[in-house]
This record gives sequence, C-alpha cells and structure tokens, in this order.
Amino acid sequence: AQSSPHHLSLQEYRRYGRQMQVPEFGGLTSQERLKSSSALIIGAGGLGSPALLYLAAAGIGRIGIVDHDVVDTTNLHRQIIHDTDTVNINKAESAKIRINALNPNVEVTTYCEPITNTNSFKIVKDYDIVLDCSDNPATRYLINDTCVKLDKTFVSGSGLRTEGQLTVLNFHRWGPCYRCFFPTPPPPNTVTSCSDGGVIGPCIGITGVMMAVEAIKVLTDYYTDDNFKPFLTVYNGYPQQKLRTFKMRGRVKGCKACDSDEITKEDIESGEVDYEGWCGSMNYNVL
Amino acid sequence: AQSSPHHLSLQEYRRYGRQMQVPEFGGLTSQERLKSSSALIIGAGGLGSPALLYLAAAGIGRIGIVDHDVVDTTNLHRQIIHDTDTVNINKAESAKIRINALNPNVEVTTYCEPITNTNSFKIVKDYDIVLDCSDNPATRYLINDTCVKLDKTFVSGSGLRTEGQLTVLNFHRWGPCYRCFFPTPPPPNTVTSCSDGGVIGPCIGITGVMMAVEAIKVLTDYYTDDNFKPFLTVYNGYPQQKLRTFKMRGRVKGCKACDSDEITKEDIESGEVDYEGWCGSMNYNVL
Amino acid sequence: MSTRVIVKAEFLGGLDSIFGGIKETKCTVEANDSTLPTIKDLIKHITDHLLVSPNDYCVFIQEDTVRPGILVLINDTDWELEGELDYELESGDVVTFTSTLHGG
Amino acid sequence: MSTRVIVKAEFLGGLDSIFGGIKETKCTVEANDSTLPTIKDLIKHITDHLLVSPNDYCVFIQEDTVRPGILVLINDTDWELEGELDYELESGDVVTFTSTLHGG
Ligand SMILES: [Zn+2]
Ligand SMILES: [Zn+2]
Repeated sequence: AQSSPHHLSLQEYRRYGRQMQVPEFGGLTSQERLKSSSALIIGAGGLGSPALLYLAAAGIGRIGIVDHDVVDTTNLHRQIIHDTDTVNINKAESAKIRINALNPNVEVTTYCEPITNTNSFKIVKDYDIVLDCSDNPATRYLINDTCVKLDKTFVSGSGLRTEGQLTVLNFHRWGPCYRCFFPTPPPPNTVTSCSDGGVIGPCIGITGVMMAVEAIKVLTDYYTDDNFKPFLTVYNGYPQQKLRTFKMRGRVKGCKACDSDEITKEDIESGEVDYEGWCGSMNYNVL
Repeated sequence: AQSSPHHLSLQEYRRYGRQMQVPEFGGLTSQERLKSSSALIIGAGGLGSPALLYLAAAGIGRIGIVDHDVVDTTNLHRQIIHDTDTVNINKAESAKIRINALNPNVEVTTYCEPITNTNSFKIVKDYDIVLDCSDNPATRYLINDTCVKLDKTFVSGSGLRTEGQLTVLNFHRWGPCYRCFFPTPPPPNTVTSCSDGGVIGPCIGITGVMMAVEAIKVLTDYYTDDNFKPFLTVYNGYPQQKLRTFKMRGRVKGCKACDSDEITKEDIESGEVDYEGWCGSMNYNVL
Repeated sequence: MSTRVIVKAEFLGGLDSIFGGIKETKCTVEANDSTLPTIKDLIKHITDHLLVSPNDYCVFIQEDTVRPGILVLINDTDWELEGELDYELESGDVVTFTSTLHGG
Repeated sequence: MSTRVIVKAEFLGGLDSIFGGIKETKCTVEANDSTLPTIKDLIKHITDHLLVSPNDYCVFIQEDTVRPGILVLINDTDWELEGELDYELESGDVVTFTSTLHGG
C-alpha cells in the first residue's frame, strides 16, 4: 500500500514528537492535519514575525506570506524573523529565507504585493486559514470580507505600544466577522500605526505567538462547533503582564458581510467597494 | 566633548525609535540603559530562543548564553532561534549566529558548557541580570544561590505541555529568592522534562517572550523598590489562553540562601553543596 | 430622588490618553429620571467629569453613542449581549471601554 | 454540629493528572471539630474524595502537608501570607494548587 502524502516521515516524527505528546494537541492525527493544511499570513511585521516562526516550526504544510514592504532598520527591534542583512529586501522574501532554514518541510509561497480588491480572492482561496497581521483598518475590512465570502476561518491580531488584541473570526462559517464587531470604521484621526504610536517588541511579539496558538487550535480541530465561543483577548505588558478575555457577540443580524448579499465578490473585485475611501486616509493623531 | 560610549549612534536611534516612543518604556534614558547593560541567558532552548531574540532586538549591550547541548531535530518545533543546518552544533553558538544577524550591535559571549558549582560565579558576576531558562531543579537552585550571593536580580521561567510560569527573583537584593518559594526540592519522581512530558512550541514561546518583557522592566528601572511586588505569573494555552498572576511571599526569614550564611560562595565552589545529589536524579514520571 | 450606583470604569487600548492617563476609576452614576441608571448615564458621567479636553469629545462619542472602533464590555461581556446603552447598572459592575488597535 | 463551607479547588501545572483530569471543582469542607474548617481540612477532603489512585498520595502529600514543589494560593495569594494550613476557609474561597514546572 502506498503511504498517504500526509503521513509523517521518520524525520518528521522526530521533529514533531514533543508536541504530539501533549494531550491537548491531539497526537499523530493533529500532526497530520497540520501537515496537510495551509496558512496565509498577511503582514510579516511585528505580529507576523513570531506567528510565522512558530507555525512553520509546528509543521504546517504550506505557508503563504503577503507583504509588499521591504525590511527597514526601524522594524528590527520587533520583527525578529528578519535580519540586518535583509534590510531593503521584501519582507515576505526575507521571512521565507528564515522559514526555509528553520523547517525545510514547509512549502512557502510569497506574495510581494499589497493585498488589494483585485488579488485578495485569488490569494486567499488557496489557504485553509488566514492570519490577519496587517496594520490598517482598510486592509482589515478587505481581509474580512474576502474570508467571509470564501468561508475561511481567520485569526485577527493587532498591537500598539504595550498592548495587543486577538480573536478568531468567521469560525466555521457561523462565528462573527470583523464587521459584526465593527460595522463602521473608526474615524481616521483615531487610528494610530506602530510607526506613529510606537510599540514594545516583545509585547506585540506575545500577541503574534498567541495568534499561532489559536491557528493551531483551529487547524487541529481543537475548536469545535460545540466548544467555540466568540471572544476577544486583550494583552497588556505594563504595569503587570495581563491577559483579559471578553465574551463577544455572535453573528449580527443583517451584517453587511456575513448576513447579507450587499457585498459580493464581484463588488469587491470590481473595486466598487472602496475600502480606502470608506476608512479614510490615516491621519496620525491622538489614539 | 567626547560622547559617552552609551550614547546612541544615528543608526541606533533609527533602530530603536519605535520602542523609545512608548511612554512606559522610558525614552532615550531607558534605551541607553539597555545599551549599557548585560544579560546572561542560561539555556538556549524553548524559553531562551524567543527571550534571546527579543532582548537582542531591543538593544541590550551585551548578552551571554550558557548551553552545553547541541541542537537536536526534536528541539526545532519550539526552539526557533536555531536552524535545521545548526543541528549538532552547540546551542549557544547557534543562537549567537542568529543574534549577530538580527542585531550586530549586541556583543555576544557564549559558554558552551553546563553551568556548574565551579563556573557559576565566574560566569554570572559579569552580568547585570540573569534569565533562568534552564530545565531541571538542580540547575535552578544553583542559579538561585549564585545570583543571591552576587546580588543579581534574575527572571525565572519554566514551561511544560501547554503551561508556563515566570517570576522575578532576588529583586534589588530584597525580593524573595527561589529557595524562599521552594525551600525543599520536589521529589525526583514528580519532575517532568519537556522531552518526557511534551510541550507545545508557542506555549513555551509565550513564556519566553514574557521573560524578555520582565527583563526589560528590570533593566530600564521600570520596576522600583516602591512598585515591585513579589509575584508568580502562570500561563496556560488551553482550553483558552489565560494568564494568572499570584501575589507571593516576600523573603522568608531564615532562608538558607538569602537570609543566612549557611551557604557561602566557598561552599558552592568547593562542591560541598551538592545540588544534584540533593535534588536527586530525575526519574521521569507522573507530573 | 434618583438612584445612584457605584461602578468601575476602565479605559484600555490607549483610551486613557483622553482621560488624563487614568486607566480605571470608580464612578458614582445617577439616573436623570426616576429609573435605574444605565450605561447611557455612565457615558454622560464620563464625558462630563472625566474627559480632560472638550476637543476629545469626538474621540469618545459620535452620534450619541461611543464612536466606531470602541468596544464596550460589561463585566467582561460585550455590551451587545447586555442591552447596550439601555443596560441597567448595578453597583459593583465593571464597564470596560477599549479602543481597537490596528497596528501589526 | 460542625461548620461547612463550599470552596473552589483548582489543580494546575499538571496536578490535575492525579485527580482524573479535573482542573477545578467545588468542595464542601467540614471541620473535624467545632471550629471553622481550614486548609488542612480541605486537603484531607481532597485526598479522601478526589485522589483517583492511593499510589499518588505521595505526589500530593508529604509529611502532613502538600509536598515540596506544590504552591498553594488562596484567592490568588500565596498561602504563606494567609496562615498556610491553619487558614480558616470562607465560602466562596478559591484555593489553587499548582505544581511547579521545570522544563525550559
Ligand atoms: Zn459579520
Ligand atoms: Zn530566599
């Protein structure tokens, strides 16, 4: 009998043995699930850096990385997947180099372009799960709408200063989506980026690693339709490291993305849904 | 006027700008403190890997790494500072390669040997702070006693399966020490190692990153004699990611390490204090 | 005579910056009629007493409710599940306002 | 007639493995004399009723107290600050037993 392509080689047994031993992980079945699964990480920055390293190390079969930016010196205090030598190199490419070195079993695809109305469906459709590690509201709404229309569960994370936030959205096609939580975008003058507000490296790092834990729970079917409950987890590194988990609403009746046909794939791809116009251009300010 | 060796270069201003912007961090003064300070990381494994990456990225001036082990394939699902190509290379050396690539401003010293009664004082004395990322009780007591006798604050972390624990010990020569919490070692049959009990990579990873946050707080003087309170923080990744912080005892009257002369530097260096005999050899079992 | 309750308000996600850096505070909330005080009354109390500069009103309030991008949690539960503005406060309640972060 | 209290016991750090995987449970604790029940009584309740195999007694108890390497927290505070074995339980108390981890 021919072995299935998702059976583990002896070398893989050795590599992943320690995590297969943990009861919560789910043994060989879960490891084979990870091997046969694929994750798309959008943004190889402060969140994406550790999320990518831990997901690659854990043995996800295929990883896609979307980032149009190049590595900048100002990133290196927190974006620990990159190197001083990769400054001015595209971040997705730079991240791929490290992943290949850490775990050559992982197949890595890079998308060295911004995620846009035109390419989001083409990119997202090939993956089982998406990690939204992006850095602005317009991109977050685009990722949400694309994942909802393509029935993809996604892990959404964000961070600034000493804080981080994360949640699992559109879980198994019934969990709430980003628009259920945030039907209207925030006024542009209340949106702050890491380059404007600053960020402590390990604080956003912890949020990124927590995203990897959630992705593993989704891909190994630790979360089920019975035990999954909508949540938002909030981390703060100061004054004392603290994690709070809030119980969140389910899908909202009439939500424009997940409970209506108001926004279609065609509306997005044609550019009729103008995310940047709707969210306004960022005007770095108070918050 | 000649500039102080701890003033930042323009390139360093750029590299660390984003963290200097965060009010809790403490601006330029704190960045200069990090640059002029040194940290010793004992163990470049599941905890040490992310702690080293984030501390190096943050701009600690000097980092020492103690590890006698070589990188093994079974480490790579969680020890994300290493590479598949560094399998069979000493872990301290392997970690140094990555740190040099990430941040060449950091001076790295490697100690490719176990920490022992004979070398612990010689190694620890040259550092401002110690991170105990080791993996057995005997080493933990040795590190404790050495740090107490040398007046070093240290961050102690540990992890197994889906859980992690961390605390700051011997803070400014008045905080409790490891022996205050644990005057007697656990029976060997209740001690489990990661290789026996298993461990989920990002779960021990989060604990390691949290250790980096605590080290930064100590080195930048965010913690003061007024605001520091003895604590133990406990992380669990399953079923829901959770962090609990317990309020802990202060120094214990008559503690053999921090409140008596029962154990001296000479007793340790002469081998009279037999840590391994006292803790017993590990007999991997239930817990 | 109107009813009073004492609740804890928390400001996370950087929201403390418009309240003089206060991250949590006790608020004594009074209803503006004979009924029990609600979240609506708490929000009025906050804008009347805690907001440092009137210029920041629009950072907290828009169209008579908290502005888009701020989540409200009552005792760690999304206010959507608790009746939103009309939730009747009880003494000891913890009401958390958190600005959503967007950095990555 | 002896007094009874109901408290929550939690088992962390892998300790749940000797209690059939139970991580938290309510315990009705009775004092063995006319005084209020203490942590000592809770520990007896736990070994009498929750321990699955008598062989694991020594994993939890040594020399009439919890064995070295187990921390006891009363309402998130080190029991050392609360009177250790003699702490008098109140209904609603949360008592956490956690095994220390050593892996790195
Ligand atoms: Zn929705
Ligand atoms: Zn002590």
